[in-house]
Formats: sequence, structure tokens, C-alpha cells
Amino acid sequence: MQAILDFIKSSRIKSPWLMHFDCGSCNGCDIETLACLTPVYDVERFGIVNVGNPKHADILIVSGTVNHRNKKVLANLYEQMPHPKVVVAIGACGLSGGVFREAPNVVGGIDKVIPVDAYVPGCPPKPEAIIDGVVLGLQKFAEKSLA
Amino acid sequence: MAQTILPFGPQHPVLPEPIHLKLTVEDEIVVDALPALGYVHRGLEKLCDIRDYNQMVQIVERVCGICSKIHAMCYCQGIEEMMGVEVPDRAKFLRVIWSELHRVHSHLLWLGLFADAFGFEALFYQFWKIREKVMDINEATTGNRVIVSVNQVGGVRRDLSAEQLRWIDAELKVVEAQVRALRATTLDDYTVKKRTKGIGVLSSAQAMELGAAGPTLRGSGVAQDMRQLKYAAFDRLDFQPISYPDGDSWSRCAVRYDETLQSIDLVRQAMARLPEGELSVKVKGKPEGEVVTRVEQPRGELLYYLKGNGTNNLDRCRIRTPTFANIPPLVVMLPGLELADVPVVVLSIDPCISCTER
Amino acid sequence: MMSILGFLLALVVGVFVAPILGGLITGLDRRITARIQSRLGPPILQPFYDVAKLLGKEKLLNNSWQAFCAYVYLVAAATSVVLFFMQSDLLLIFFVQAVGAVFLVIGAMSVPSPYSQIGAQRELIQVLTYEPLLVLVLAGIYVHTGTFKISGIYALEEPMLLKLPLLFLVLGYALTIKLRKSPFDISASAHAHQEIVRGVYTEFSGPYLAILEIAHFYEVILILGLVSLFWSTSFVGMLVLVALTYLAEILVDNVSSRMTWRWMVTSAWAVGLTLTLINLLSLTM
Amino acid sequence: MRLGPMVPTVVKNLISKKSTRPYPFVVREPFPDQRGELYCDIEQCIFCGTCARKCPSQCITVDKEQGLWICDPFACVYCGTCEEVCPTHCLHHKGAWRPVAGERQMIEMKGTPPKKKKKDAAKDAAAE
Amino acid sequence: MPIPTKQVTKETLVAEVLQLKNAGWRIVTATCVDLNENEFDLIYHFDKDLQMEHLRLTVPKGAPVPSISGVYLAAFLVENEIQDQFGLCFDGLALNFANHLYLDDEVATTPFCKFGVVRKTAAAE
Amino acid sequence: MHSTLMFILIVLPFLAAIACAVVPVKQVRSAVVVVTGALLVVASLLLIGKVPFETSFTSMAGLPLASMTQLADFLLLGFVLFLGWKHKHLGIKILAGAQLVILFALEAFMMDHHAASMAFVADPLSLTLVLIISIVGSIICIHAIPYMDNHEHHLHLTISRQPRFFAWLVVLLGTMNALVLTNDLLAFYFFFELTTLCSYMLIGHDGTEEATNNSVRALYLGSMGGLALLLGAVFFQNMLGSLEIQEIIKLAPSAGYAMLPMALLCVAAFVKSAQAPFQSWLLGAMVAPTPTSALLHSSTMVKAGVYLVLRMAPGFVDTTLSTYVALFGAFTFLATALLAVSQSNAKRILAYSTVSNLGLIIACAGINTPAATAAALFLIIFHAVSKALLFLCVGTIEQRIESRDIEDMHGLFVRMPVTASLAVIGVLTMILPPFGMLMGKWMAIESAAANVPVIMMLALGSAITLLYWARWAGLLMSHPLQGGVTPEVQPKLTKYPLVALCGGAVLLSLLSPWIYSALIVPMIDMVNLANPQAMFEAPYVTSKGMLGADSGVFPVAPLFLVLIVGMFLGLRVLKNAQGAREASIYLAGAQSRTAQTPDSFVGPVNQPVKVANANYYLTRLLPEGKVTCWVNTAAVLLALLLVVGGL
Ligand code: SF4
Ligand code: SF4
Ligand code: SF4
Ligand code: SF4
Ligand code: SF4
Ligand code: SF4
Ligand code: SF4
Ligand code: SF4
Repeated sequence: MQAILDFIKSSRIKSPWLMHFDCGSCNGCDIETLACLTPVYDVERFGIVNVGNPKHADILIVSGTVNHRNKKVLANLYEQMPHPKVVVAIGACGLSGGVFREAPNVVGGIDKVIPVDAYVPGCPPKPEAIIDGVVLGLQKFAEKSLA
Repeated sequence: MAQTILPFGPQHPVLPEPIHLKLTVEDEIVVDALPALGYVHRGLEKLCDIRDYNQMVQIVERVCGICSKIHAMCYCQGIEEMMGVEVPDRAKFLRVIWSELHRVHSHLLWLGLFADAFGFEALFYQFWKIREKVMDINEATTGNRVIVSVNQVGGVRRDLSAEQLRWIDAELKVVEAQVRALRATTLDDYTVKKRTKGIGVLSSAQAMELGAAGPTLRGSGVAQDMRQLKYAAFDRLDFQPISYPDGDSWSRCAVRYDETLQSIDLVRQAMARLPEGELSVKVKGKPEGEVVTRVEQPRGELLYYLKGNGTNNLDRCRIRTPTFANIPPLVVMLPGLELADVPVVVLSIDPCISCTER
Repeated sequence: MMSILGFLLALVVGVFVAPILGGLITGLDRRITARIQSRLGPPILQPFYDVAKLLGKEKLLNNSWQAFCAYVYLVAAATSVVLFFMQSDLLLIFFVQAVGAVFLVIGAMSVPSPYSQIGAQRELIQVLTYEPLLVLVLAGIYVHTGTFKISGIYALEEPMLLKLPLLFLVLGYALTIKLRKSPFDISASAHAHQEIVRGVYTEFSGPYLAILEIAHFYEVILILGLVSLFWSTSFVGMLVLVALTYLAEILVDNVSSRMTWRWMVTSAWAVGLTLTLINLLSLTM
Repeated sequence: MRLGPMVPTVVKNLISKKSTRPYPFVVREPFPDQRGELYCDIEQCIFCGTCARKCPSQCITVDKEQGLWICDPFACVYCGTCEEVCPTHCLHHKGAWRPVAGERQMIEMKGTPPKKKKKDAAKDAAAE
Repeated sequence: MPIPTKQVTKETLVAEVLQLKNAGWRIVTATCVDLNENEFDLIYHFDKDLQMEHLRLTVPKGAPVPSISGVYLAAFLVENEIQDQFGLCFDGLALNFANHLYLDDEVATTPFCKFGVVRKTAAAE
Repeated sequence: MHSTLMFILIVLPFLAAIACAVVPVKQVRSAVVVVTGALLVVASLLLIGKVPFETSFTSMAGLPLASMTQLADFLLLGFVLFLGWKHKHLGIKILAGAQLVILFALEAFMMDHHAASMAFVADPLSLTLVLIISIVGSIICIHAIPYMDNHEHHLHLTISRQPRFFAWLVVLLGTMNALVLTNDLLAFYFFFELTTLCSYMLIGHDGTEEATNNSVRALYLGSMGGLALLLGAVFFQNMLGSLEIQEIIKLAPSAGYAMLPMALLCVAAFVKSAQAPFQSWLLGAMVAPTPTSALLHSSTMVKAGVYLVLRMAPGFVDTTLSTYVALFGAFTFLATALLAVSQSNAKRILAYSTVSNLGLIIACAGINTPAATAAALFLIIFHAVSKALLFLCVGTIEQRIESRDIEDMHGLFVRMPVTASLAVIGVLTMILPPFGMLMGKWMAIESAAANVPVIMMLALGSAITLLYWARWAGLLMSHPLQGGVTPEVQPKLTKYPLVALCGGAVLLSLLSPWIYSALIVPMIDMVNLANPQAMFEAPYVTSKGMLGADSGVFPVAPLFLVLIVGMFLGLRVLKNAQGAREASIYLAGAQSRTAQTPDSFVGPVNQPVKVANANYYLTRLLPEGKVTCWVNTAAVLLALLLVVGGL
């Protein structure tokens, strides 16, 4: 029994399914996130699968600025993810609103709506940096699932 | 007959960007589609009030990361026209090289996403694999993969060395060969044709009436391309717009496939004819007046309306992006299709919501 | 009749070994698929990590009936595999397996989510497409061997493939649907996601999704078992046939786009029924 | 109309070298002049504030009095404008990208404002 | 230097647009410019064989403008956008998003006007 | 003892009917129905121990049965003629007139009437039907008591028309019992016609225009069947000099020329079982109150048709006729299953499914091997029980939600947990192992496996069947995780019949190996007895609750064991699941965040939009009208082939 529980625990960081939500990004960050999945970076090496459904996701990758309309969507998606879960914000926009911080319909970074576990700076961050972000997220994931 | 009403987006795995369609289907046949926007709206045009006209270059680049270079170019051309600045020739050619490289990467990206829309995963991966070479060229020559920031009012910020030009040429050969190898699959495979031929038909009359732009327009047989306006160095390059007559998703795909190769060719032409000279000229004064400029984005005609008032800040910066023009045709194309065709047709206009909503 | 020992063996192999094998094959599948796409791909054990992780996740449900249906799916899949190892009646095995399919649909339909519902409808259409083909393949086996019992096939002197080549193709056609591979991955979108997210699986999450995955491992074994019967005379032949068939499935998956369900029904019935007809007639004439 | 024209491509993929880069086990050398992490050589900075004024993202604050150069690394968009306009060339983009972070950060660098160089430094030292 | 435009009035707008359509012009888009406390400029852009034609309509704030979406359906999007951002209302919109094309109720004033006015929400209408 | 049982089974219902019709007190009528039902159940059960037997009566309870039926026959035809005249229906007039003439000719010139007695034969086949009619039929009649009250309440009738209704309902029970027990083809013909009349009366019960039209159609098509049957009888009398059913079966196979009357009998049976192209009357019959539909048009009366084919089947073993019957049945099975797919009206689904299943039974009769016969019998039994259950569920649901459209039943569990669950179980017993229907289908497929066209149609048909059942069962059960379900209160007479049928469907499935030994083995023995050339062997052996043969095994008991263990596990899972977090449905992230708008998403113009879910009806692929047209054309051709090809 203990062995099974251990296996489950160790499996957690080996099978992070991620969902990507574009929260009003300029696409720069999104295409770099997508690039992570493609042959050259192939994050499936780490068991990472891009799922389109919050109910199947462990990691939520969010890019872009939060505005009044998409903040509700963001909150919905986060709520529909089963625990344990982590959020990785990518790009200047996702981190703070970036260059658009002062634009009229911008609320700000992702952490204004949901708690963020890893911040990946860049505009857009390179795919390698996004992988780093997911790795950092996974560390938090491991901590959370122990708790 | 019983109807299913479902939200397609804002978060949907086939859409990298948030757009919402309220779909009404009967046995998976779409009977009604109503779009909802606003998930990406930032209001960035309004930033011209608090950022000077030079800073706006970086901001309009971020209208959309995929053709950032071309946005900046269009904007700079507008300001230059308003201020009467003549850009050095070398800068004009370099602008063409980078903008056509952007078109190559954008079209490859689209070809991949389009393949994904009809569930051809291996093809998706293949195109994205090829695309990485173009991204490497971007990164090596501009310092960034996606948002390259090479334009400035008055010229360009980076140069290409002779060695770099040779390297680009070699890399592009590989890219071209690999893209050509996928022609039969992209345009002639039975399963692909089944999913794209005759799906989402837009006649040329409809396309004109609904204001379609870019490959969506050219896929309906209207050979109109803003590069015919001969901005930048296009007056000194061989260029003929590509069009296909059928107006279906397949035609739009064929246009983009051919344009990928065409753009590689244009890069080569520009590299071959690249003149020596300055990269930029010093810009003096403050923009005043009105100007309308247009360039061809990977997704079609891009229009900037700029109005200066003699200060460092513009009075109005209005951006009409190609996807904005292609949304009405999309809404018209959807009814009567199968649900499975919705991603295909939505992707077939190469939607870019961040540019639509800015 | 079977000895008690044989029965117990079948039970143990069917219940415990089969899913492990099924998981390994799925892992291998993902690896090969990745290589075909010029990627490195996940570790072979990835499916087990996935399932284990899912088992440890929070339980999230819309209604409890969903959970019930997931378990029935699992039990039905396991039962059909056990029956297979007991060399029971093929038709019956297949009907027992259909219990799982039906409960998956019912479970998905019990949630008013349009994606899940559309997935369920499509799953039903998939069942509608492959079921007749499978029944006809089994009927062909019956005509050839005189029995629906698997033991009857093992009694054959020469591989069934030689007499039923077209039916084997039909089986392949049907199994592509069952394995959720392109061009027929239309109800659950195991890899892709194009229009309906994860279709029938959309509203199952965490442990309940894990249950469905395990059930799918069983199904993979059942399907490959069925394939292996076509070369029942030698163990090596079986392995080779199964490996080649599976490779072919992966290849087809990677060189075709996903088709619509209308195309699936019409093409499967047109091609499948014609091939069946020819092969059956050649057998009965 | 052809069936399976993709076959040669996938077979080639299967038997040829995979294109996956083994990041993070091997990290690729950055291209020259890549715009990675922004770095301020604070000793060279004269606190003129040009970078702060020109930055399109307005993420830099310069306090000439205190000798502070502050940058919000989460708002910087790596456009390189500041690097270009800095009169003393004390701003550089490193080749490598900025490392990911677990929480909000602020880069605050304290240098010595020009002119009153020695005097101020002595004052500061005395204050501490 | 202003761009060459043809000045139209609210009354002649739709007729002019119809004329252009019949002559085979494609609508590119429309632009709204906040001129001062009392007026907007509405500029309509058309294209034919790479040539452009612009119509300029100067209107006082607060009064609705006739929609041209009856002539060019495609115009509904840009007119909705202007309605959202500038609070300028259009009469006879083919598809009216009632001030909610881009913006949610949280945005209380028209964001693109230098002299912002309170946005009318759908509920208020 | 025989005579008492026969009296209860056949005559008592008629007496009860009279009581129902004349006593206007509701309580008395209810009591009469319940008591008659109970007596029928008891009598039919007692009959089990008696089979097989033959008996004949000159009179029963002092009534001269044989001569009475002869007289009644003419009266009946006269009445039908009158109805034809009343409804100005030329077809009915011609058919009834022709039958009158032919019957007169037959009675007057061709038969000798020395033995004016009525012969009955009870064998396992008739016993099976008697059990179904008496038990299932009675349960339906009892369920009708509260149902009709509600029904009339809805219609705001001032004068109850229930006496008439219940009278015809119970008359039918007696008629059917007589029909399956009689050994005389002419008597069979009379009862056959009588069921048509019952049908006419009950379909038209509500008196609306639609009801009247549909009842006339039923009468018209029914009369066609009657004519075919009568013609068949004339031929048999002419050729064999006998109208004794057992005699005909014995003599017929040796005589190739006897195929024409056999074929005519089959056609009569097809009409009664509403096989294509005659299905329209059964579809029309769905306007009737649900007990009528359940009793006449699904579980009992339509079985008269398949009974006739099965009864005569030993008479045409290994003939071309048999092949055609198999083809015809399989075709109807497939075609009407296709038609069922396009339906969202629950009663029409049930109707098409009935036709479809009867087609399957007829196909089995046509395959005409012992295994197929066994399959047919299983199908008859389990279809009757499950279908009755489903009909009664639909009736109950309809009275509550005032719709028969399955699209209106999404999440019915919340409103009617008991009925919804019962309906789901009913559906599952129709399509899944280890339940009896599926076992019947399993046997049918195994026995048809070598018959290429038939197996192809069966394979397609059974897949389609799965489709239209599963989607219905699926949509009933959606409900919120916690709370929200309102307990259901039902009158006892509504609830008990449902529960009894449901329990019956499950329990009988478990008992199927024993049913097989008790009913089917002796029946095959009887066939052998009746037909010395055919030396059939029992197709399956039963041991340890398993049905086995060389060709395959169906481990009923072990599967039930798995089922029980599975259920136990399932219930624990259900309980466990209560602890889960309740999730909102996936709506692409756009779900409305207010509690006032459940299952809604924020759509265009920022307004909440409620999601809608609908089944697929493939109406573009299979438009009902067009498909009906093709099906009917094909069926007419097949039927012609059957009549002509048999020669
Ligand atoms: S951070 Fe940069 S690249 Fe990413 S979304 Fe924002 S602007 Fe685009
Ligand atoms: S073009 Fe489309 S797919 Fe590409 S980034 Fe823009 S929105 Fe996304
Ligand atoms: S058109 Fe779309 S893709 Fe191109 S730059 Fe604009 S936003 Fe980006
Ligand atoms: S020259 Fe440099 S230091 Fe002097 S004021 Fe200008 S920017 Fe500041
Ligand atoms: S790189 Fe660009 S955004 Fe970043 S600090 Fe410098 S100027 Fe500002
Ligand atoms: S925060 Fe400032 S210093 Fe840091 S990397 Fe971004 S721009 Fe450079
Ligand atoms: S521009 Fe250079 S010197 Fe001036 S404040 Fe910025 S970093 Fe310091
Ligand atoms: S349309 Fe076809 S099916 Fe309908 S009544 Fe006429 S013939 Fe019969």
C-alpha cells in the first residue's frame, strides 16, 4: 500500500498535464508555449501533455494581460482544475501587464486574479525559459501535494 | 428538430487565442454562429496619449507577436511619411528581408495549426519543426525569436553581415526543401482534401462585399496584395500576388503554402540585391498631420491611420488589422457546416484575435 | 470445460497482467508516435505515471452516476479480457465489452455539458460503426471454424489470416476506431482536441479519468488479442502479426487527418461491408 | 488525390536523428547580440534617466539623488531601447534569458551619483 | 497635412456609401477621432484596385449616426467597436452588441475619448 | 382441471369484460380487473405443470363454443363491414365483404361439420405466450387503473369512458389466450380478427380525429391480414382436407405445393406483427392511451403474428419460404431500427423498436433451426417483459411531464428518480448482457452466422438498436451531485406493476438457463414428435447456470455474479462519490458565475445563454419519410418474392 502511495507521489511530477490559457496576450507568448510542445523542444519527454480541459490539467500556463472580460474566464478555469494545481505566468504581460499596463482595458498581471506559483519573464520568454518555468512549477507542485 | 447550443471558446484547445462563438447545431450541423469578442482587448491604441511616437513602435509591435515586425514597419512608414523622412535603401531591403521571414514563420505556424485543426498531428509537428529554423534566423539576426524590434522611425536598428546573409541563404534552402516535401500531403492527400475541399466556401463576390483581406481574399480568386503598393523595397523585387479561385479552405491553404515559398524567394531576391549604405537617418521634429498607410501582413491588408498634432504624442493611432476584416466572412461561412469543420474554417482565415481587438 | 487452475490463471492474467501489458503497449505507442514525429517522446512507463497521478488527484464530479458509470466501464473491460483468456465465446466477449462502451456513453451523457454530450453521441456513432463490422468478422470466424469459441480457433491447423484476409482488414478498420486513432478518433480525441475538447472524457477527471484510462488498457489488450487470433498457430507468428498491425495503426494515425463521423459511418460501412461480403461469400461458396 | 503521401516523411523521421534539443540537459550557446536578461553596470551609470524616459514599457525608475536605478523585471519587454540610448553604455542584455522566479521581484541597484561622488560616498558612510 | 477626404453629412452618408459599393469599392474600415469636447470625426476608408477613397463625417457628440452596416454588412464590427470605445451610437446596426463588443460593465466611461463620457450599458437601454 | 384452467384463461376475461362494461362503479371495475388479473396469473402458472396436452371441448360452461365462434365469426365480419360503411372506407368494405363470401363458401361447401368441437393444444410455445399474456397483460391492465383516471382527468371528461376501455382491454386477454391455445385454424382466424377489432376499438378510444383515423387504418390493414389468413385456410382445406394446425404442420413439409398457403399465413402474421410495409398501423396506434400501446402493440397482441410464424415454422423447415421469411424478418429488423433512430417521440421509438424486435423473431423463425427457435422464444419472453416495463414507464413519465419527447426527459432523475431508474434498467435489459434480450440476440446471431445476407442485416440492425436505446438511457440520469432530487410519490397500482416488471426482467434473465431446460428443450422434442423427418437436437446444454454448445457459451450465472459484485462495488463508489467536490460543467471557461443561471455561459452581448443538449437523430442522413418509402418498397418486393418464390 505504501509503495503504491509512494508511486502516486513520485508520479505527480512525472506527469504534469498542462493547460494553456491565453488571457489577452499578443500571441508571442502563446506561440512560444506551443513551440515547447513541438519536436524541437518536445516537453512530452517530461510527461507533459497539453490538455484543453481544466478538469484534466495540473499546470495552468497563462500568458497575456488580464482584462475585465477574461478575468472571469481565468477564475473559472482555475476553479475547475482539481487539486493539486499550479499556475505559471509567462511573459511581461502575464507577470505585470507588461507594456500594456496602462492601457485602458487592462487590469494587470495574472496574480491579480489567481495565485501564481512561477513567473517567467520575457517578451516573449524563450521556450527554454518556459520549460524552466514549468520545472519551477513542478517543484511547487511536489510541495503542494505533500501538504 | 432538437438543437444543441454550445460555447466554442474563449478557452478551447484548438484556439490558441480566446474568441467565443455561440454555436447552435443540429446533428452537428451548424445552424447559427454568433461571435463574441473582447477577451484580448487591451485598448493599446490609446497608449499613444502617454507614450511618445518612438515608444509606440515597441507597442504596436505587440499588437500581435506573430507579425510584430510588419506592424512596426507599417507604423514607421506612416510616421516617416507624415514627417517626410526618406529611409535609406539598405534599411528598405532589410525591412523586406525581415518582414518576409516573418511571413514564412507565420505561414509555417499557420500551416501547422491548420493541420492540427483537422487532426493531422504529424503534419502539425513537421511544419513547426521546419519553422524552428526560421525562428533561429530571427534570433540570430535580431536578438529575439518572436518580437524582433528591428524597426525604428527612420530605418532599422540592426544590420546583416555578409556571413549572416550566406548562412540565412543556406538555412532557407533547407527550409524550402522541407516545405516542398510536404506539398503532396498539404494539398493532395485524400484525407486532407476531404476535410478542406469545398469546406467554408466564400465566393469572390462575397469576399469583396464582406471586406475580406489577405489570403482569405486571394483564396477566393481576387489577386489583391498590398505588396503591389510597392512599399519598402518591393518596387525593386519581382512579385506577383498568388490567388486560387475556389474560395474554400483548401484554396486558402494553397495560397498560404505557395506564399511561403514565394516569401523565401523574396528574401533571396532582397538579399541578392541588398545595397550598401546607412541603416537609418536621424529624425528631427514632431509628427503632425494625418496619414493612412497599408502593408501586407501574413494575414492580409493592414491599415494604420495616424494623426499627429505637433507634439511627441500622437492624437490618434488607429489600426485596422486583417483579421478584423475577416471576421464578417467567417460568420457568414459557418452556418451549414459540420461542427468538425468549424475549427477548420475558423483557422482557415488565420484568425489573430489579439490584432482584431488590440 | 476448464480446470480450476486454468480458470484461476485466466483470472489473474486477465485482471492483473493485462492492464500492465496494455499500459506498456500504450507507452510504447506514445514513444513510437513521438519518433515518427521526429520527437524524443515520453518514457515507456509514462501511462502508469499518468494513471497514478490521476488517482492521487482531487475528486471532482458533476454527479455520482458518472463515477458509477466509470466503474462499470472498468469492470466490463476487465470481464471481457478475463473471458478472452478463458477462451470463451467471442461474440459474448464482444457484447460484454459493449457494456463498457454503453456505460461510458451513459456516464458522459449524464452531465449536461455540451462537449461531453457531443462526445457521447459520437461515441455511439462509433459503436454503430464498428459493432457490425466486428460482429461480421466474428461471423466469418464462425463460418471458418464452426464455433465462436476461442478454443476452436486454437484448434486450427493453419493461421486464420490465410482464409480470412479481407476480414482481417475489416477488423483493422474497426479496431482503428476502437483504439481511438486517426482518422477515426472522433469521440474522445485522445491526442487531438479539435472540436470537442476530450469528448466523452471531458467531464471525467482525476481518479475517474484514471479508471477510464485503465479500462482503455484492458481494451487495448482485448483488441490485440483479437488480432493475434488470426495467427493462432504459432506464438511468434502472433507476436509478429500483433506488432505489425499495431505499427500499421500508428502509421495510419500519423499520415491521415481526422475525418468526420459522417465519413466514418459511410466509408466504414461501404468498405467494411463489401470486404466482408466478398470474404464471407468466398468462405460459404 | 493521393493516399498517404506523408508516409515517406514519417518513415524518414523514424529512422533519422530526432530533432529534439536535449534542454535542460544541454543548454545551447546563445546567439551573439541576443537580448536576454537586462543588466546594469551600476558603477558606470550616471543616473541621467534617459533609459527611464525612453523605455516604452516605463519600467525603469532612476533616482539621481539617492543613486538608485530601479527596474521592474516583470514589466521589461526586452526591446533594447534603453541599451541603445544609454550615454555611458552601462546597460547590456546578457545572452541568457532572465531566470524564472517564484515570486515578485524588483531590481534595485544602488550606485554612486556623479559629481558629488566622493563627498556623498563619505556622507553615506558616515550615516551608516 | 490631412489626408484627402470627401466630406459627407449624416443625411448623405448612406447614399454616398451605396454609390461607392455599386461602383465596386470594398470597405476597408472606419476610424473615429475625438476632435474636441463636442465633435468626432468619422472617416470611412474604401479600396478599389489598391486605390483608396475616404469619406469624412464630422458629427457632434451625443447624437446617433446612421449605420452603414445595411449597405456593407462588414461594417457592423467597426461600428460596434466605435460604439464601445467612443460612446457614439449607430442607428440600424445589423448586429448590435450594445456596448459590449469588447468591454464589460466594469468599464464605466468611454475609454477612447479624451473627454470621457459615461458608457450606457445594455441594461440601461 | 384442464377445463377449469381453460375456462379461466379464455372465458373468464370475456365475463369480466361484460362486468366492466355494465357496472358503472369504479371500485367494482377496479376490483374486477385486479381479480381477473390475479386469476389469470394463477391459472397460467398452474398450466405450466400440465403441458403438453391436447384437449377439445364441445362446450365450455354450457356454452357451445365451436358453433358460437362460427356464428360470431360472421357477426364479426358483418360488424367490420358496417364499420367500413360507417367510416366510408372502401378498402375495409371490400376486404370484409370478400372475407364474408370466402368464409361462407368455406363453411358451406368445403368443410364437413361433424365434430362441432373446439380443439386446444398446449405446448411450451403456447404456454410461453399464455404466461406472457396472462402475467404481463394483467400487470399492464392493473397499471391502467390509475393511469386512466389521470388520463381522463387530463381530458376533462364528464362521463367516464373507462368501462368500455377496460372491457376491451380484458377481452383482449381472453382472445389472445384462446388464439395461442387453439388447434383449429378457423378458430384461430376468428380470434385473430377479434384482436384486430380490439385494436380498432382501443386505438380509437379517445375519439379524436387522429385517433379515429389511425384506428381505421389499423382495421384496414388488420383486415388484409385476415383475408390472407382466410385464403391460406381455404387452400389448406382444399389441399390437405384439414384445418387442424398440428395436422397441417405434419403434412405440409412433404408437400412442396403447400408453400402458397404457408406464405399467405406468413403474410397474415406480418400484418399482425406490423412488419414492413405494414408498420404504419402500429405507429398510428401510439395515439392510444399508453396501456393500450403496452398491451396490444408491444408485449402481447402483436406477438400473435410471430406466434403464428413460429407455430407454423416446423412446417416449412429447409424450404425457400423459410429462407425468405428469415430475410424478410432480418430486413424489417434493420429497416425499422433505422427508422427508430430518427425518432425523438418515446412512444414512436418503442413502436419502431417493437416492430424491429418482432422482425428479429421472425428472422429466427425463418432460420428455423432449434437454436434459432430457442432464440425466438427467448426474445418473445424478454421483449414482452422489458417492453411492457418501458411502455409503462413512458406512460408514467408522460403523465408527469406532459411530453413523450425524450428531449424533454433530460435529467429526469431529478424529478422522477424511481421511474427514471426503472426506465434505465428497462433499457439496459433490452441491450446488454447478461440480460435475456441480449442472450436471445446472441443466439440469433450465432444461429444466423452462416447466412450471409441475414447476418449482415442482423449485425447492422443490432448496432443501430444499441444507438437508439443507449442515448435515451443516457439522458435520463443527469442530476446534481448533492441534493436537488425530489423523492417520487406514486400510487401503489402504478408503482408495483413497474417494480414487478423490472424485477421480472432481471430475475427471468438470471433464470434463463432453467427456462431453457423447462421450455425450450421440451418444445424441440415436440417438434421432433410432430415431424418425424426432422431429428433436432437441443442446441444447448445447461450446466452450472451456463448455456453451452459447440458453437459458443453464454455463462449466465457467472456473468450475474460479476454483475452483483459490480453492483456492490458500484454502490460503494456511488457513496464514495458523495465526498467529491461538485464541479460546474466545462463550458470553455465561459460559464456564468452567478447561481441564478445554472448551466449557462456568458455569450455574445454579455448575456447568459443556457446550454442545450440534443441527441443526434441523423435526420439528414435518414429522413423518416424517405426511408419509409424505400423500406416499404423493398418490403413489398420481399413479401411478393416470399409468396411467389415459395411456389
Ligand atoms: S509578454 Fe510580450 S510577447 Fe508575451 S504577450 Fe505580452 S507582449 Fe506579447
Ligand atoms: S494568428 Fe491565430 S493562431 Fe496565430 S497567433 Fe494569431 S490568433 Fe493565434
Ligand atoms: S495581423 Fe494579426 S498576426 Fe499579424 S501582426 Fe497583426 S495581430 Fe499579429
Ligand atoms: S548628457 Fe547624459 S548625463 Fe547629461 S543630461 Fe544628457 S543624459 Fe544626462
Ligand atoms: S529593454 Fe526595453 S522595455 Fe526593457 S527596460 Fe529597456 S527599454 Fe524598457
Ligand atoms: S528588469 Fe530591467 S534590468 Fe531586469 S531584465 Fe528587465 S529590463 Fe533588464
Ligand atoms: S541611461 Fe544609462 S546611465 Fe542613464 S540612467 Fe539609464 S542606465 Fe544609467
Ligand atoms: S411516402 Fe412512401 S412511405 Fe410514405 S406513404 Fe408514400 S409510399 Fe408510403
